Parts: sequence; C-alpha cells; structure tokens
Amino acid sequence: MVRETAYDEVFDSQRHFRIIMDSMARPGKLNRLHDVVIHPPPEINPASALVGLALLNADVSCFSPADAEAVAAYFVANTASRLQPAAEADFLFLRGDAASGALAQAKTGTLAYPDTGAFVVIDVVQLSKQPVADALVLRLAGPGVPGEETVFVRGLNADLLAAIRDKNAEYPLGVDAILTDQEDRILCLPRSNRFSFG
Amino acid sequence: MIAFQKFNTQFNFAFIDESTKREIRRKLLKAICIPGYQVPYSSPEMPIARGWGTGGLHVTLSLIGRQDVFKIIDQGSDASVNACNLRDFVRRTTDCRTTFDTREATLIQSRHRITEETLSEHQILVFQVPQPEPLRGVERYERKTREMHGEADYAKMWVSLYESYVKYGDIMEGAGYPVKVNERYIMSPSPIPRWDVPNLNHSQCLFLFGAGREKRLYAVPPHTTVTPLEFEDVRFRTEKFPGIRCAMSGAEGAFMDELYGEDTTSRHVVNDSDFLDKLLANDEPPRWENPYLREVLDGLDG
Amino acid sequence: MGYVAVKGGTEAIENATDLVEFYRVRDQTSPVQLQQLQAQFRLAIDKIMGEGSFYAPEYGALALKQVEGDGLEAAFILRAFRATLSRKYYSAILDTKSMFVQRRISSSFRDIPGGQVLGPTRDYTQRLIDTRLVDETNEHIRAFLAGFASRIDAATPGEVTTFGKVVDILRAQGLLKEVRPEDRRVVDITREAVKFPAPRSARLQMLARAETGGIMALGYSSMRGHGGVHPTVGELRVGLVDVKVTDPAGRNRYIGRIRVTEAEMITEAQTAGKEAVPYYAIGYGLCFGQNETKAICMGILDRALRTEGNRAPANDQEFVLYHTDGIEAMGFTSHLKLPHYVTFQSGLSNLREAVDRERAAKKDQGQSSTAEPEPPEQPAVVFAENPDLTG
Amino acid sequence: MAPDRDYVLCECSLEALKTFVSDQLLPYYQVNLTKAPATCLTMVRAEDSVENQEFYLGEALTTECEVEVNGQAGYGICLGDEPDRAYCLATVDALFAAGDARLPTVEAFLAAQWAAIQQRERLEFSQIMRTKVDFKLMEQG
Repeated sequence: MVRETAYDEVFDSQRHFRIIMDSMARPGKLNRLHDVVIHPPPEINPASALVGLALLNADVSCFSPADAEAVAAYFVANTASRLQPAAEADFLFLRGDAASGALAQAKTGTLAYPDTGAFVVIDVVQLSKQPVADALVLRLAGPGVPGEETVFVRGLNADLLAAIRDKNAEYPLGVDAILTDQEDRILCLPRSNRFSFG
Repeated sequence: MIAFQKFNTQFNFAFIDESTKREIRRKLLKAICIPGYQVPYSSPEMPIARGWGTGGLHVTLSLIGRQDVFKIIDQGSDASVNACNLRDFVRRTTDCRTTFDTREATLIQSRHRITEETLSEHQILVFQVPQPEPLRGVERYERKTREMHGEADYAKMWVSLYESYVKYGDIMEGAGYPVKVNERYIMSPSPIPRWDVPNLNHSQCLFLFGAGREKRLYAVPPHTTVTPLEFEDVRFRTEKFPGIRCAMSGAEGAFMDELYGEDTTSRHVVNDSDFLDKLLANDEPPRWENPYLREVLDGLDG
Repeated sequence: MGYVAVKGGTEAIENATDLVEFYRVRDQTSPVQLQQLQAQFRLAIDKIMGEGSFYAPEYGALALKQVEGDGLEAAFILRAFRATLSRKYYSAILDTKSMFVQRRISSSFRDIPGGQVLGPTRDYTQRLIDTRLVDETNEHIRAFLAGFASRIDAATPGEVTTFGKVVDILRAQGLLKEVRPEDRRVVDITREAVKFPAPRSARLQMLARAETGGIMALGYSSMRGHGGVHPTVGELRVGLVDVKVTDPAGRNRYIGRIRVTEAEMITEAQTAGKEAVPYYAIGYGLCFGQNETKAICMGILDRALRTEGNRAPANDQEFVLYHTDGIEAMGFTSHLKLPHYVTFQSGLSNLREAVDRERAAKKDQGQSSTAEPEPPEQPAVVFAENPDLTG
Repeated sequence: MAPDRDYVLCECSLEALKTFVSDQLLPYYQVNLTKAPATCLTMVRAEDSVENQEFYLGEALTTECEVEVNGQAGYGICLGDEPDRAYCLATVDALFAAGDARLPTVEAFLAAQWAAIQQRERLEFSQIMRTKVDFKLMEQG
C-alpha cells in the first residue's frame, strides 16, 4: 500500500478542509481539490482521497465496499482510521454507480445527537454547472443556497440520491454527502439541503 | 557524553495538534450541516483561561492557514486587552498577517459583536460563546435541553418570553437574544446586541460559534434563515440610540458605547473601533442590509 | 491605524507582565531551584498534577515557580502544556495490588493482613507552627538523615512486600457487590465532551482531574446529610505503581512509576427490591500523587452519583461534574473581569424602556401620585434572570 | 526472578547509565538515531478494584526515542522529560535485539544496578514499615 509522502499533514489538510467547508456551507458551489500529488488506488477519485486525508484519523472509522477494499486499506495506512461495517462507519466511501445498499445502512445519528450521522463520500464522473449529456439534473435549495442552484451530475446512480433523500427525511437525522468527480471537483449535500433531481 | 536537550518545548503550527484539529474540523462540518445545532467536541485546554475565548480560538486555530489575514475584536474593539492578547497568541503560533481592517480580514474572531461593516462570502466570522445553550435559563439540565432540541419542543422558552412580556410589558432579553435557525433550532447568537442579530439572517459570510468551556460548536451557514423569537403583537426590536451622535465622529446609526467622564455626564462613541476609524477617515464602509437598520438609517435621512 | 486605545492595550499588557515579574523577584532572594520545589513541595506538586491531569513532577515544579505558588494556576499551565503534546501510548491498566506501598490504612477493621501502615502522614501531628524550621540548615538536614538511616540495619533490610486488599476480604465473603447495573462503556472525556447520563468511566475520569476543594465541598455535603453517603474507609493506600505500555514492536514495556492515592470507600448499596440484601458496595477514588482528601472525596462522590432518587447536589451528575473542574470554574468566574459594556448596554436599553413604560403607566393612572418619580421596582431582575447569556 | 531490563534502566542512576552507554557501548557500535528523543503523552488507564470498571486516570509525560544498531531497531520509552535515558534505553534495546557479543557487559551492568535499586528500595520500605501500627503490642502494654 502506498504511503503518501508528499501530502503535508499540517498545511495541505488545512487548505483542503477550508475548501470542503466552503463547499459544505455553499451547496451547489463547485470547488476543486487538486493541488497535491497523491497516489490513491484507482478505485477512488483523487479528490475523494484528499477528503479522506484531510478529515480522517484514528478517532473515526471508515467503510468502502467489498469490491474496493484497496480504498479502505489506503485510508487505514495513511490516516490510522479504523475499518467498520457500513452501519457503523463515520465515513463511507462509495462509487456513484453503486447500488444504494451500503448507503441505506449508514448511521443517521439520534435526535439528541444528530451529529453522529455519517459522512458519505461519493465518486461520480463529472460535476458541472453547465448542462452535459447523460447527466442527472440536481436542484439544490436550503441553507447555504441563495434561492436555488442547479448542478449536472454524470456517473451518479439516481438510487443513491433517492437513498440520501430517504436518509434525510427525518431531519435533523441524516447523512451528509460529499460528491467528487474525476476532474477533482467537489460538491456537498449537507442533510439540511432540500434537493430534487431528475 | 550523551546530552540531549531537556525542556525543549515546541509548538505545532496553530498550537493545536493535528489530530485534535481534525476532530474540530469534522465537528464544524457537522455544525454547518445542521444549522443552529450544538455539536459536542473535545475542547482541548488552551493556554488561555476557560471563558476567555477558548472556543473561538479552537475554531480559529483549526481553520487558519498561512494565507489568512486575521482580525480579532472584543466588544467591538480591536484594542481591548483580551483581544490584544489573543491576537498576539494567534500571530505567534501561526505567523499570520493580522489586521484591524474589517475589509481586509479573511478570518475574524469576535466577542459579542458583528462588525458594522458588512461581511462578504470570502470572510468567516467566529464567535466566542460563553453559554451556547439558549434554553439554559429555562431548563438547567443538559440532558433535558438536549431532548427539547431533539424534539423541537420549545414550549418552555415561549412561556418564559410570554411571562417576561406579562411582567415587564416586553421581551426583556438583551444581548444574546434567542433566534430560530433554518426554522428548526433555537440558538443563542452569543451575547451580541440585538442590533447585530438581524445580520445573521441570509448573510453572505459563514458564521461559526465556539463555546470552549461548554464544549460545543455550532454554525449559521450563509443564506440561512435566522429569525429572532417574537410574538405577533410583541415584536423583536433592536437597541435604540435616538438622537445620539458619536462624540468623536458625529455619526448616528451605529451601536454606541456610553461613556462617563469624571463629572458623570455621558457621551457616546461608535462601538466598532474599525468602523469608527473609517468614519474618521471619511471612508464610509458598506453596511449590512436589514430592515431594522434600514429603518434607523432612513430615519436619519429624513 | 486605530485610535488611541490600541497602543494602550498592548503596552499595558506588556507592562503588567513586567510588573508581576517584578513582584516575584524584587526582593532578590536566590532563585528557587526546581529540584528544591520538587523535593520540598512534594504535596503541592502532587495536587497540581492531579488537577492538571498531567503526571510530570518536574514540570509541576516549574509551573509552581512560574506562577508564584498559585496551585490552580499551575495546574492550568500543566493542562495547556499537555495540549501541545501528542498522545502516543495508552498504558496497561494500573495494578494497584502490586503497589510499592508507602502508606495504607483501613478504618473498617482494626487489624488487616499486612497491618496498618501510617507512612508519611501529618494526620497525627499537632498542627503547631514549627519555628525550628526558620533556622533550618544543611547541617540539620544531614544530621536528621544520618539519624534516620541508622534506625535500619543496612546490611539486612527486609524484603519489599505487597499487600492484599481489604475489599478482597469482603468480596471473598460475598458481602460486596453492586446491586444495580451500570453503563460500563469506557469513554475519554478529553476526546469527546461528556454526555449525560455519563457512564461511570467518564465520571471517574472527571473526578480524578477535579479540583480538590470542589469535590471536598460536595463530598462533605453528602456526608453531612445532603445526599446520604457516609462511608467507611475500606482502605486508603498511597504508593508507587508501575506504568507499562506496548512499544512499536508490540512488546510490553515498563516505562516508570507514578505515585497515586487510592481510596475504597465502603457503603451500603441501595437495595433493588423488598427482598434484596443490602450488600456493601464501594465508592472508588484514585488520583495522581499523594492527595488523600481528593481520593476520599472522589470515592464518596462515586457512590453519591450512583444513588438514585435523592436530589441532593452531590447526587446530581450534571451538578457535580460540570462544576468541579477547577480550571474551567476558575476561568469562567474570572472572565467577569473582561469588559461587558456591549451586553450591559443592550440590557440597559431594555431597562430604560421598561422604566419609561412604568412611569407612563403611573401617569395614566391619575395625577394623585407624588411628583417624585418612584424608583423602578425590580431593576436588577433584568440581568439576574438570565445570568448565563450575558457572559 | 530475573530483573526486568526496562525496570532497571528506568530506575537506575541516570549518571551511571549515561556513563556506561557512552564508555562501554557507543565506541563499539554505529548507533543511528532514527527518531530523536521527544516528549509525548501516555494515557494512564486504571480500574476500580471491585467492579473492574476501567477509566482514564490522566496523562503522564513520556519521552520516546528510536535508534538502529546493525539494522536492528531499538525503542526507548520512559516517563518524564528524560531524553538521555530514553536514548540509552533505545540503544540497549537495539543491542539485545541484535544479540550482540557485548551483551555480557550489559548484563553485568544491569545486575549491578538491579542490586543497587533493590537495596535502595528495601531500605525505604523498611523505614515505611516502621510506621506500621502494632495492635498486639498495644494490648499487652
């Protein structure tokens, strides 16, 4: 397993966190996470790997599906995060074309402590503000969004979005999603977001 | 002979260790995802006393990078002694550029004020919060206030506001006026004056709140609905400074400090020190847009 | 940049720092050596380490020197210093049974296996001020040490032994057990904020780092009748215990010893139903260093916090745990020294309006009232009702 | 019972240890410092003595050091801010891992220090036991 050596634990994680936070505070805004050379396994988008490197440590657990075990191994080696089944993991790393099984199991927290709901990081092919062919149209509204924002998403199974919406139906219970694409773009879907798609 | 150095203390960039920073960062994201909800966090000890801004520092130091320009104000003033001390601490541990100029700052830490100058989407305002629980006054147990928030059961709060109205003819909450965020959580905006409360609503900037001693973080994202609690017939009002002019700038329409001299006569001075500096330099900075302020400013024009 | 007050703030801080240093050294006495503090102020440093939740006698001595002997301030410095270090190891669970015992007593039985060993204690000394110490010299110290050493035959000193636990006697007889189930999760309150109801592990951790005076007041209140825990000291021991960790190669390694005080307080456990036997249960106290008041009061409060249905302060988890951390309590009570003029102005604005309303109402009621305006009835209540939010 | 090597090295006189490592070991080996002595924390775990409820007592200042001798890693860990001791611990640890010819010298040093520590502790313990209350004596008296 590759041990990332170019990644700066202090300054890269700080910079990337600020980008992730900006995306989380402004759903619909597309930021980019791409200024460090890393060597994640091919099963994961580099931007998703950077999300993991910025946020994981020994205090939290992560999950990746059985057909992407290298992803979990990568995070264990590089962040000391622990492996957990989907139902218990703090971070789930999923592919956009996957079925919604694992996501359906993710933690949504409790009414007293909704923050214990999971983060779900999903790899898609392309995120765009401009219309693209074969894309889902995602309309976002809610905190952080002035009015409504539209994002075109390629390589995302609509079932996954439906599963996120189901998970977040009983707000404040829910999961918080981070989508990345193959060109290092990042889009966040906090549970407070009231999105529709088609 | 073997002779390694003892008492060889070195501090990490931004003081807090990287593992704890990650924890705080994850909790800040959760705070943003659930606007107005108080996320518990570890709240490590800082070399600053509990109650003196540790929560704000946790947030600031977990956020700050070398490219940031940092501003800190205490009760509106960049010059307050505690602000000076915290500014010095942040500068020593990060080497960051600091400023008094609201416009120039990327990261602002504040105790008890929002700047008079409006903040943009490139800025983050971090509040130091003494008591994050808006319900503590009506329910002393954390276990119960958690339940109340969980079930959005705010009856006790409303009763208390109503009782205040019956008793005093008004809602007597002063600084730290309770608000509802995203139509879900009741939140303490930290003890900012009511003058500042409307600026939380649908802002351009991100607001983060750190309560170190109570070990809670919370957030109001930009473009989020924040409404002060009020009744149909008893409305939220901001402080009023009718006919009061700043003794230094002659300005009206800003939150004022009331000063007493030796002869106990009072004068008023604009509270926000950077705003006052700019007024004195005839550099009128852009103001927040909110109906309460609009009413005050329109009254001045008339 | 900035108006007059700016320069004043920073300069005043710097000058205040110099001034406090001046008061520390103005008499030009010889600098206090850390070694001296560590050796001769052993109990002060033990207390500082306990409240600082950081075992490092040398740094405890340094902190004590730095703050002119203010114990709580020194504990605060240790906690902040601790925050700059990363936690690399978790020790194996301390084995207090194999403690190198320096003191061990029991109030439950007159004689106990291994005996009552008074150890280094001032419990039975008369607290008369000792004027002989005024003129203490190195010669006095040497003479004392020589005399002290001569009481033991250095050629044939006895073997070091360990002591069985008093509670083990009761347990072996089946008299000691907890009748109510307890949340046994092991949480770390330095890694996550405590949640209520707090598992016992969190309570014990918080009590172990609590301020001695704070838990003493609450422990005392429980014994006096506010909480109904009046225990017997099953055993109190002070001594050194081994600390072991697993090294990067996976081996179990001894890394040194720390002094701790352990108290096992025996009380009657609450019975679960009519037929239940009132078994004995213990309240457990353990803290860094020799600090017997703290270990005993921790033991009392451990019990008191497991007492159901009694609403005395000492039985109340949130009350006890939120208010006994000395560093937090000191910080927040002293933050009142910070300016509050914005918050005060906000309250003042409300009060003035309320007073105006009252006067207007009085006027409406008729002209019969005196010309002298009456003072507002309850001016203070505006702030008193909402003390938490004005911080 | 064979003395625990770490116990002896942690409890013995620092001056004696430094002299021994400097004079008897360092001239004969290439000791590579792979991780210079640095302070860190050990969280001390404890448990109550009846229900065995585990809890965290607090943290202890710790120094750790890592060296390499003949390709063998050695780890030195000890309580306190003790960089010299941690270095010596790591060096001795690496030598034992390498199973070197000079081990008898080390063993002899350890044995001598062990004896000194034991004597010190027996003397202290004897003094402590002089504070034991003798109830029988009280009855007879």
